[in-house]
Amino acid sequence: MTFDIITNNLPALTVIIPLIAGFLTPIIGWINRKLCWYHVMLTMFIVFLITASNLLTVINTGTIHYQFGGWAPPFGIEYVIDLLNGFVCIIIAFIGLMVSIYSKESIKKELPGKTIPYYSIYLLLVTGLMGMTITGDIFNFYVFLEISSLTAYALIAIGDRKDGIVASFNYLIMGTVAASFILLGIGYLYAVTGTLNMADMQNILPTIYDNKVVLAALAFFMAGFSIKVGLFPLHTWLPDAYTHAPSTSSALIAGLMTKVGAYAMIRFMFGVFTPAFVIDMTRMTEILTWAAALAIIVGSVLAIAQSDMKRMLAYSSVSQIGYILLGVGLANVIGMQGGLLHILNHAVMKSALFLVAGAIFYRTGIRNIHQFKGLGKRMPVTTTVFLIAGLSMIGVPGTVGFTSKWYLVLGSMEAGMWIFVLIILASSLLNLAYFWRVFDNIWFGHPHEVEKIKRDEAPLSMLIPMVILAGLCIFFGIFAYYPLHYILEPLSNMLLGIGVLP
Amino acid sequence: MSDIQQSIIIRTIVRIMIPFILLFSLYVIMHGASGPGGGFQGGVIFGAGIILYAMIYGIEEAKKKISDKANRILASGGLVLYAGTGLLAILFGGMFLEYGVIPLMPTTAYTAKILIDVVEIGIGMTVLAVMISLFFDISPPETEEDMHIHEEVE
Amino acid sequence: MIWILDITLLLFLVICAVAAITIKDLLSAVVILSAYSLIMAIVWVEMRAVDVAFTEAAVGAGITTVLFIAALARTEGRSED
Amino acid sequence: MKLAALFVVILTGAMLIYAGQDLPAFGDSESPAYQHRMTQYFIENAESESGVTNIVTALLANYRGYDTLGETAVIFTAGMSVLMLLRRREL
Amino acid sequence: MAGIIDIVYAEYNYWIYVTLMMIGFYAMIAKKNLIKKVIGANIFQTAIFLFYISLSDIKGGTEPILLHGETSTHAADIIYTNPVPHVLILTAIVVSVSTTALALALIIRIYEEYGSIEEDVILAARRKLNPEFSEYARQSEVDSQ
Amino acid sequence: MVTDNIQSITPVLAVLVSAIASVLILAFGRYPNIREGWTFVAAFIKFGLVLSMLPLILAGKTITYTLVEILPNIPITFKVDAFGELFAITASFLWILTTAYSIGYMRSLKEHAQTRYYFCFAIALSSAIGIAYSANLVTLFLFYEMLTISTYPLVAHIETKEAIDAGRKYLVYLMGSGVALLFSTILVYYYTGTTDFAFSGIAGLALIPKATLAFLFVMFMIGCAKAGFMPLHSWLPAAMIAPTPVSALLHAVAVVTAGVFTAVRIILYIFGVELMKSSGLWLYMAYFVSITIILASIYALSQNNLKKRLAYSTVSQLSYIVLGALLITPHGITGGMLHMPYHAFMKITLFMCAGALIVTAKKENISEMNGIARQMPITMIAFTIGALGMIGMPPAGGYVTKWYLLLGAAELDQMILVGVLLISAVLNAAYFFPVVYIAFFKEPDHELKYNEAPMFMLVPIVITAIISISFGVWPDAPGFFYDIVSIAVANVTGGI
Repeated sequence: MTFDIITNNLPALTVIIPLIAGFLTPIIGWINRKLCWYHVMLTMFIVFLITASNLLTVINTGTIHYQFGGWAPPFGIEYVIDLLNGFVCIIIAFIGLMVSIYSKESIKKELPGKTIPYYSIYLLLVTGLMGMTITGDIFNFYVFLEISSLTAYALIAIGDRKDGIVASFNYLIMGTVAASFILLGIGYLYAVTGTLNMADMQNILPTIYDNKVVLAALAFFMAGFSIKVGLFPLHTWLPDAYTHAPSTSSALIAGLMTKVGAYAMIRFMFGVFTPAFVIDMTRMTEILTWAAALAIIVGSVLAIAQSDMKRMLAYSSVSQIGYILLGVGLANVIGMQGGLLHILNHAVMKSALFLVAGAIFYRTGIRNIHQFKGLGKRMPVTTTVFLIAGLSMIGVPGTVGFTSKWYLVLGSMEAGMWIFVLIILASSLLNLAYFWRVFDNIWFGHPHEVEKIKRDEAPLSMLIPMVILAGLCIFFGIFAYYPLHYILEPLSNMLLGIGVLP
Repeated sequence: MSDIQQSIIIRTIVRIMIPFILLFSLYVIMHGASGPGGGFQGGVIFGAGIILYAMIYGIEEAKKKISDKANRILASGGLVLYAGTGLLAILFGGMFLEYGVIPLMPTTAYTAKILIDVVEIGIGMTVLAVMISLFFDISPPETEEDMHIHEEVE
Repeated sequence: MIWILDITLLLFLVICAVAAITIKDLLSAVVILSAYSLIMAIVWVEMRAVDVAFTEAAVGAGITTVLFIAALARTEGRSED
Repeated sequence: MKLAALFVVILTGAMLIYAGQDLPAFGDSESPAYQHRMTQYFIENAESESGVTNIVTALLANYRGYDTLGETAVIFTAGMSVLMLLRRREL
Repeated sequence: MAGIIDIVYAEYNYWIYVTLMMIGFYAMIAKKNLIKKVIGANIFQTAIFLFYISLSDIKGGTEPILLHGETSTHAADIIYTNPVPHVLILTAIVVSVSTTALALALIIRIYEEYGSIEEDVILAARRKLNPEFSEYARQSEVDSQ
Repeated sequence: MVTDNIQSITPVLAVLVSAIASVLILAFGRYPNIREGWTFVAAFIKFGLVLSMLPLILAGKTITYTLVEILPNIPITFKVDAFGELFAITASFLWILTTAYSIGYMRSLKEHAQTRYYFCFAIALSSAIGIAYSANLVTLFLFYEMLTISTYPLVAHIETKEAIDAGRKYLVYLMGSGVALLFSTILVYYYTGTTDFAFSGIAGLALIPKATLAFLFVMFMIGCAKAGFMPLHSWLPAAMIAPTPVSALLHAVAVVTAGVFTAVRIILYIFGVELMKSSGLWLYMAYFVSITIILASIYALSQNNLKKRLAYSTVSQLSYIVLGALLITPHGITGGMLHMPYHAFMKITLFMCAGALIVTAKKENISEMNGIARQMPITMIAFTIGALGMIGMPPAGGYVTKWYLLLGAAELDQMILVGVLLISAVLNAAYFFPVVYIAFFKEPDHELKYNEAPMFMLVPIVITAIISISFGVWPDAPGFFYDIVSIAVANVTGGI
């Protein structure tokens, strides 16, 4: 009986638990500041278990519907967990858990005295991302989008004293434009359909596809989400924001924010509008692929020009987002699988890389790549993690980067877009160029001033998440079969083939 | 202290007005069920009352009336009250925020009415606390040590 | 419904908006923004959205303005453009 | 820069005006938004199900109560963020 | 000609909100002063709210507050305006003020660090401070043009 | 011919041994003796495991083991067949010798970062055996990339600017070509739905348009830049900056051998003899590699640095192997395949001699080696044996393979190719004999005392020299390379 109460409400609890935990953090911090970390970690762990259970339920028995307040849609707000958001949710929860473990020492050093609000906002960010992902109601999506945006602005602003604030402000302005566009799009869709429920909307929309309002709504959504994910011409906020945020925020935001943005793009394109509309009628996917291809190349090239490690990683994110959207935009099952798989892969790799950057900064205070000499001996574990994640970004087989690249290339071939094949392959060489520079500096040579390098590894609570993430880089590189077979293949078919979410 | 803050007339008027403002805000919160108003508007008005006080009597003085700690409890507490109502529904076997399942009153509608008021109060608490703390934080610091606190902490 | 009043109010809105972003004295701009919000609230009452109008009057014209002015007190009051 | 901004703004405006041609007329009671069963349901059932006469409140705190929880969380977030950014004393 | 006037007349608030939106949006992008940007954001968002509220209004309707005691019998006679957008906008207003508060907090911090709230001055200061940045700034200028 | 397929985990173990050893090497980095002990132990175990599979191979069986399916339809599978075994035996045996040699070399020169060196060496060996035993293109690609990455630190070992630049060049060429290999792998998968090696090639490839097929072939050959075809060869001479054992590894044990191995695998097991013949691709490619053979020999003539001269010689000799596979007759293929181990043994002899000269006499340039044979007679005799093998003269094994190659070319009536082989033999003689002449007959500039390299270096040299001779003296010894090759040839040509 009591067990039933919990299992029946798991979809809601996915979001409610971090939400309430976020509210309680100030009170807990007031009792004892040290408790905060345990509180956050425990919460994230529970959330992770819940998302895992949700995903298993979805795989075994199909889509989960949860009606808030018992009001049937479209009257009330509904949570719909299908393979797509079950998959994204577990990524969010997992990365959130890893970064929360890592936060303990990092926050102590980088943000002394701000622990309590930091942890509170941290949980709220996870809440926001989770809520955006899991919801089946278009306005509820907007509310959680705003929660996640506000928390992200705050987490970025507390970084480097001078630059972080400006970066955050620029992000805020861009983000507000994006959110306003999305709000406008929601209003347009509401005006012509009269409903806010995504599934309901998808049923109504096909009858009015020749309505200009629908097209405008799609355009506003795409513009808004493009800003949110940092798609190439609209990426200008992204490098600064990632560079100047505190290490933990960078890892979380780079690992998750853009992924959730990409998720939202996919959801709106295929779960609110129909594949027929976005693929054939408006050719939105085709436009998306070209923008993505451009992002891949430009992001990689700009990454080569950077000497600040985090800024390099930020530009690399610009290019990696291109991978995801390219795969989605190809609009065939294989390419879609590649794009969706890259959501997982990039979350794992990029979080690991940012965590490494944070650990190096924690120990040495260095962010410039050219000063990394001798680091391989000083921090062997950290740098090994960097090596693995970096190779993964390059797309060496046996790591996650390879699997998604394989699918993307195959998908591009399937679509007959040989230019994209070329771009993907070229970009992996560009990735090689900017990562190898770092490898060289880490593993070769001595720092000039130090004779004997002492081993000086990051604290254990920072090492564990990094090592786990690096392990996952390899695990999913070798066992990519499981996510692909159980989740992504049926998912891609669902998104493209049937289109309507059950 | 500016001229306005020193003006005895204004100080007196503010002192007299504030109870009415606060009373009105409570009315707005509770009246949300049957007329315009609700937790938000009421909370904001309550917050505005305190802000008015702080403007005239100074933030330090206002903090004596409503301290940081109280603020924090109100902000968190309001939300916990709201979310707790939702969780209570879960405990009674319903969905989150399903007021009808809670056996508080004989009819569902009546229960819902009561709980809507509870929820509005929760919203009001959070809003007023946050509004006040926003003002306290954003308005200029009054003492010298507050001015330069950032350098020492970070 | 009196559409003349409506249009007048809406035109006022535009005037306020233009003024708010062109005036160089930021305090004036903020006060004009407050007026803009207030007119907006009136428009909404006219459109029978009383709850929203109430909120806009309290939040948009009230709290937002107070926050703006408080922020201006800590920064500078003039804008280059 | 200003020209670029103007260009973007005009582009957006053009999009809005383009879409505007198909928007339901102002005050039209036949508009899809009003005719959808959702709206009618709320008007008919708000009092019997929620016990309040203000439909907006019924929606806000009951039917879409979860949105409101989220919105309160936004406020809380803003409070926390500003606290973190401008905090003058150790918390 | 008459047709256009009709359109303008029938949809006048629609034209107004497009205008307001463009004004706000323009201020957000083109104004160099950070406070002005935030003011622009406020105008922009409020204009969107106006759109929603216009959507909800019904000719000859009344406020969505049930007339007490008569609901069951006279429900059919009274047209209520659409309450759904009202609820959405209540939420959105709160979001908007939250964003504004956060933006103002950021502006205050920027002023404390840079002594200015003009974008040009801040950019120049950052360039001077951080030689690496100049490379990036040039790039982003190229991007935005 | 029926081949029985046996499921066994032995090939996986053979691959993993050195990977496990690499961890131990890292763990015992502070104790040089234990560290190198582990290397030895792993080398012997590896050779033992490889050898243990030989009887089955000679009995005409194959051994497979599927490790894991990384993507649907794309498993990591190991398959031991005669051709793979050929490479595996060569590489694993030579690892033992290079280990011994490395210890001598590295300790004599007191090189830095020796742990990293042994670690990477062990990983490189794992990759090489992995390449040998791959059952499909994806598995092969996996180890191919691993090999590139693990050998990079070896190439850039001395960490001077020059070395790092050479390393960069190495990386750009090999990773760049890796992208081409990946591309063609995906293309094969896209067209046929499989990437498995088959004795008669992948059947589905015959159906794709001819232009696409040609494009695919070109991409594949670009992908095999490790094989050092011109114009993608320039990384190889540049990599000579590395320590000599590394050069031995690059030239004989793993890297370039892996490159030609891959090229031959692709020509014979992906495209297949029939398709190569029917499409006429073999001829174009044969002309193309002929250019490499001649040009590289001419380049070699102009090198004064001994290691660089050897490097160009490698470029030229590798193309022999590929040429053999392209000569799609049993004789030609036999010649090509047989040249792979032969070249490995002979070239490693030459490199180890060059290394010994560096360590003991501190001489790298040929012009400084007047009369050096008086100081190091054993080394120089071994060098001479290797050189003779390269030229294609008895007693070393080179003449056997050359004979087969000539036979293959003649059977196909390709007189141009016959001519190329003959001309190149002359050129080989032209750049090797002067070295021998200078070392043995020129008067030294100053008095030289008898002073051989340390035992750790000398013994491997002697062993490889003796084995090189045995190739020439008794090429068809039972259970030896010739038997393995004949099974492999029978496989691919359908037992003609």
